[in-house]
Amino acid sequence: MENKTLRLLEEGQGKLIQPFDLDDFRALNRAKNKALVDKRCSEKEAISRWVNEGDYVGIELYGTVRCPMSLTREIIRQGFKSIRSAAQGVYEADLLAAANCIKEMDWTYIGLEVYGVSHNLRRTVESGYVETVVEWSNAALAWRFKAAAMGVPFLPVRSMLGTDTLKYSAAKVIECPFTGEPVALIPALVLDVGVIHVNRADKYGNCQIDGITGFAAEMAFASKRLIVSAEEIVDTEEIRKAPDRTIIPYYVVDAVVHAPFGSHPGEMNGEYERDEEHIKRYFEESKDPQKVKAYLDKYVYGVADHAEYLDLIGRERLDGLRIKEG
Amino acid sequence: MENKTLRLLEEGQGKLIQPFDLDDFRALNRAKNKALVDKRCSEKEAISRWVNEGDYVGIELYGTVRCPMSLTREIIRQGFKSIRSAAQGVYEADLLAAANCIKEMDWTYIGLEVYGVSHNLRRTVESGYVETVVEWSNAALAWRFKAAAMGVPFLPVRSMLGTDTLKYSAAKVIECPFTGEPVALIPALVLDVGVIHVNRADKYGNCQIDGITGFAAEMAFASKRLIVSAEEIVDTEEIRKAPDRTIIPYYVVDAVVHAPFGSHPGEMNGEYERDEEHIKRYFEESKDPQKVKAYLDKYVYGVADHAEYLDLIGRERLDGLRIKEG
Amino acid sequence: MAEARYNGTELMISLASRLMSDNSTAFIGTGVPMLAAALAQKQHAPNLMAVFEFGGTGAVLEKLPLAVGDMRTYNKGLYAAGICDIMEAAQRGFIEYGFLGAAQIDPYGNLNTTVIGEHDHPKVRLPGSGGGNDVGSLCWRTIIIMRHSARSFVPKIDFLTTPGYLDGPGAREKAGLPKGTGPYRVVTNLCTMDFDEDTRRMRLVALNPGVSVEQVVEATGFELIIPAELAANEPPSDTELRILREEVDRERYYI
Amino acid sequence: MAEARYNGTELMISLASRLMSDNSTAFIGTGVPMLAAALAQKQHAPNLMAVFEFGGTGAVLEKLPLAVGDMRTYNKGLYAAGICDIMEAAQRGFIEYGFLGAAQIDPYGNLNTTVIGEHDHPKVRLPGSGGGNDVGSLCWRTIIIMRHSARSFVPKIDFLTTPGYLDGPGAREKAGLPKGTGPYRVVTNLCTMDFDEDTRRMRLVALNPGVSVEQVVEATGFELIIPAELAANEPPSDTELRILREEVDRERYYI
Repeated sequence: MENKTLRLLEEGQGKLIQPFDLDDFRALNRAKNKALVDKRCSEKEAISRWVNEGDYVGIELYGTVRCPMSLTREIIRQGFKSIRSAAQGVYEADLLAAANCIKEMDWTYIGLEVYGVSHNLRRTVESGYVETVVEWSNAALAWRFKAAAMGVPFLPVRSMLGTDTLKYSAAKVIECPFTGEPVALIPALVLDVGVIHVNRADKYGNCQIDGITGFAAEMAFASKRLIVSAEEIVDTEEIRKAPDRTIIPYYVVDAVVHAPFGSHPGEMNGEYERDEEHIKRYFEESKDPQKVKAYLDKYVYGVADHAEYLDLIGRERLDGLRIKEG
Repeated sequence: MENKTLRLLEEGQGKLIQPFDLDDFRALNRAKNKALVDKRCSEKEAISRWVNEGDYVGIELYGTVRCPMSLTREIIRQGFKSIRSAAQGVYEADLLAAANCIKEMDWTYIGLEVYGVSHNLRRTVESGYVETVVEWSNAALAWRFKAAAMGVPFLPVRSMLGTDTLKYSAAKVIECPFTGEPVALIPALVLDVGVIHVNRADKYGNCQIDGITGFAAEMAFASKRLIVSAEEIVDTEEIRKAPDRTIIPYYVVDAVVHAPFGSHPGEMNGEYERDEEHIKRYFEESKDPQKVKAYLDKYVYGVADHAEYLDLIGRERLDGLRIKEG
Repeated sequence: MAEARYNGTELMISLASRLMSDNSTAFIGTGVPMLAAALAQKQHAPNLMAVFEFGGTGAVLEKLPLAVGDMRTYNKGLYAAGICDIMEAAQRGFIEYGFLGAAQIDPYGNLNTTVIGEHDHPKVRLPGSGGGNDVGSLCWRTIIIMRHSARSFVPKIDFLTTPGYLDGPGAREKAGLPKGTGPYRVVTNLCTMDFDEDTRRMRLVALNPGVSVEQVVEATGFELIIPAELAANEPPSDTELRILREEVDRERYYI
Repeated sequence: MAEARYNGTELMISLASRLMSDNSTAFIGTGVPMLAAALAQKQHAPNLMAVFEFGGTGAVLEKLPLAVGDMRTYNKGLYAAGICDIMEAAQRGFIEYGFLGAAQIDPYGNLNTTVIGEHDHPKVRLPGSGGGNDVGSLCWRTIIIMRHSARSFVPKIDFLTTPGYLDGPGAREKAGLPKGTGPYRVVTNLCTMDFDEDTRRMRLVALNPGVSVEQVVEATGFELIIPAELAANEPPSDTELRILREEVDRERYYI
């Protein structure tokens, strides 16, 4: 047809930290084995097999809820130093920053909610250890996962417009071909590795989540490789009884890790409360780099695996966090 | 910034039957009462209060599953003659066509699956009674609802490209500002009225659906006015026990109709099978316009409401369709 | 042609079922594809993941679904979602096989299921794209199942509903369709065909029992590529027929 | 200023809670807004629908949530979805009130929560937009809650994280933001302010108990519109204080 055009009104100057190729992503998804195979393994096996230095890793959670902490601690334990990540978290991002695991970040919010700013994040960014920070809104980042999950190159959105948040992002603004009005386009974010903690999964990776789902489904479908940890491993018959409860289907999952109290010191929907005392102490200590180092030495480097971590925290203490019925 | 542009590669020549204004849609959504008020009413009240002649009406279902048939029959009974609609159905669209209710259609599939083509649709379109037919793929139509549900003017998609389906649609093709490759943009479809049948709802309109959800959530959120019918009305305490089972939240719902066997002669997830004999006979008869008229006279015009319809079908027969446990 | 031991539909179903490999995924529409998938699951592909358009995934196809939204499409399934979830999984490249039928097909495997005649004043209004265009656009390999006749295998179709190879090599990619996708096989009551890599035009691959090249050529309204060597399609085995008739389609809705 | 009967935070919470009408919706972030919403629910707005960023809707705020994804945000709720569902509801115009805070605010209500100094070499790295930009873009009326000081009320902010009225009348619409949205009130420990319709610049509306216009002017780093007539903000009532201290924030996380 004749050469019609649309106006490209603005282009964010932020770096597209994770360039994407939807056809490559399709080829990877095609190659995933669709058979029902047992994918259970330990945190150590999951991280060493599926995560590479320099990967773009996404960790799904909200606040301190449903955090894949046993997997996050394993990432730190294995000594990654140049992970690229989407910072939409709280405690886990603070911990990764404390251990200098992160070099580039798509940033939306990192703070400790009720306890204020993240000292470790401030240090790692203000010191320049983190080389690239690209700004996004919370919704924009979730919608970037959703774009990838839908298999499309971008999604149009009506937030971020007119701000420095957009200017320092990798979003673009075009004239809408239907309304003629400006609309922001945010690029798909296809993760190298997604890390998600769920209430229960079967050995094949069919996952159920209780309560709010955050952006678990979007991130799961946006990941080239997906590691899930679960409070409980259930029989597949349980899954087949209620297929409408499956939030993440097995065929996108690469590894299934059984991690009871895997969200500690965070909380788990309907299962246990967060460990307020532990978190409060950590955030107090995080003001002092020395104390942070001591914390990492004790709770991360000082234990071999999640089981040892739970022993260190103390089974009795953990039982005390369990939500009583009703 | 300098005058950058994107190439607009193709524009479908199909009519945008339902033009949209997202800011008007926002204003309507803002005006909806967010209080918990009892929205229960009869089919007659729901249709006469919320549907106007000429409205763009969407009916959510798949095949003959979870069809809001009691509401569809009421639309016919009230004698609408110029409804505009998205034809993504089977039996209900055939029936609306048989009664000459429809003037313009966004069309994706109308046939009777195992029983072949829809004779009534063929007649109404080939005779020219339906004045406008715009083509879409199934996914494109569902994604158009999703665009409206997301509150954005369009969604990018990778189907429909290179075909007459796109040429006779209202989609456009642009050069992707991120990949440089052609991508189809499909416009949001904001419905005047959405009509959805669910397994259970409370009197405020919080809805639960068992099994697959089709495009219920997308259509619910894409509707300016929303009428839901439910097999069962449950206490709100049931909803609050499992908020993660709520597919449609009360605040988008305008009317709640209690319609047991509301999907008959279609089926209902987990509750009853479809009435194969009734459907088979109808499709046989639908070859003959006279027999169609007789069918409408008997099952639609000849009964005052859904209760009378159920009596006509016969309670015993209906009980026979119930799915036995296990 | 085929002796009375089986009919043309049964033959096409068994041929289609043999094209699906195990541990793969198939996007299943109503009709013959459902029977083919069910047959494959009960034969060589127990781990064939059946994906149904309206949200059902991983169902055990014990009883024949009559509709793509039928309860049987997620009966004991692993994931019951919605149409967008499934279509997006296809868009992300998760679905290997898709099945299509049509009123008309051209040499490049483009399909018409929309109208015979002019779109705005159709001689015959057909069902429309439905999920067909999406399947033909987004699945890796589409398998087209049709009855073979010069009326339906035509040089130019009245309406291009679902993309085959459009007008030849590279055309799909140029249009923006996902790389590496397109029609894989055409299965008819007479033969199996594929598409030549250089021209993307339809090519005869294997003849059904008792069918001659002449019969195929006569029933094809355009020039078909005929290679020097042709394979022979095995007729449905007694086991296949038994499973089809006694397990898959007891009520004989299709066969 | 405020006598010892209550502190500045308690005052701001009660002022904010009074701004929310019943039968409406509020997008609730962590901190003071949660307390304000909880207080409103227990006072004049029992049908205020609290919407939490990560998916909780219609929860009964019995116990104070500490995080926007906290279980308490959907405890006995009506709809527990995901962040996209909630943000899309806001984008569709379903959310009336949004609450925001910031390190810096300018005369047009634009907010900075990203950096002090240059973005690429920040003096201070702040938490970032989080949901702030989305709330400020998509909710109908945003209520900004801040402590009043010339260091934070500045003529020009270092980084425009969240849109207020940008550079004046019509600027939001011109940028493509939804029509009719924008900052509604600014609530501080000294006063309540709104935005003049003609200039979209901040305007004093009501003084807190014992606060003078001079104090406000002194604590504001830009020229504030001072109307001839000013209202007076009522201090927190004993009931409000009791509810806040004994029901809403027993553990005193915030007050």
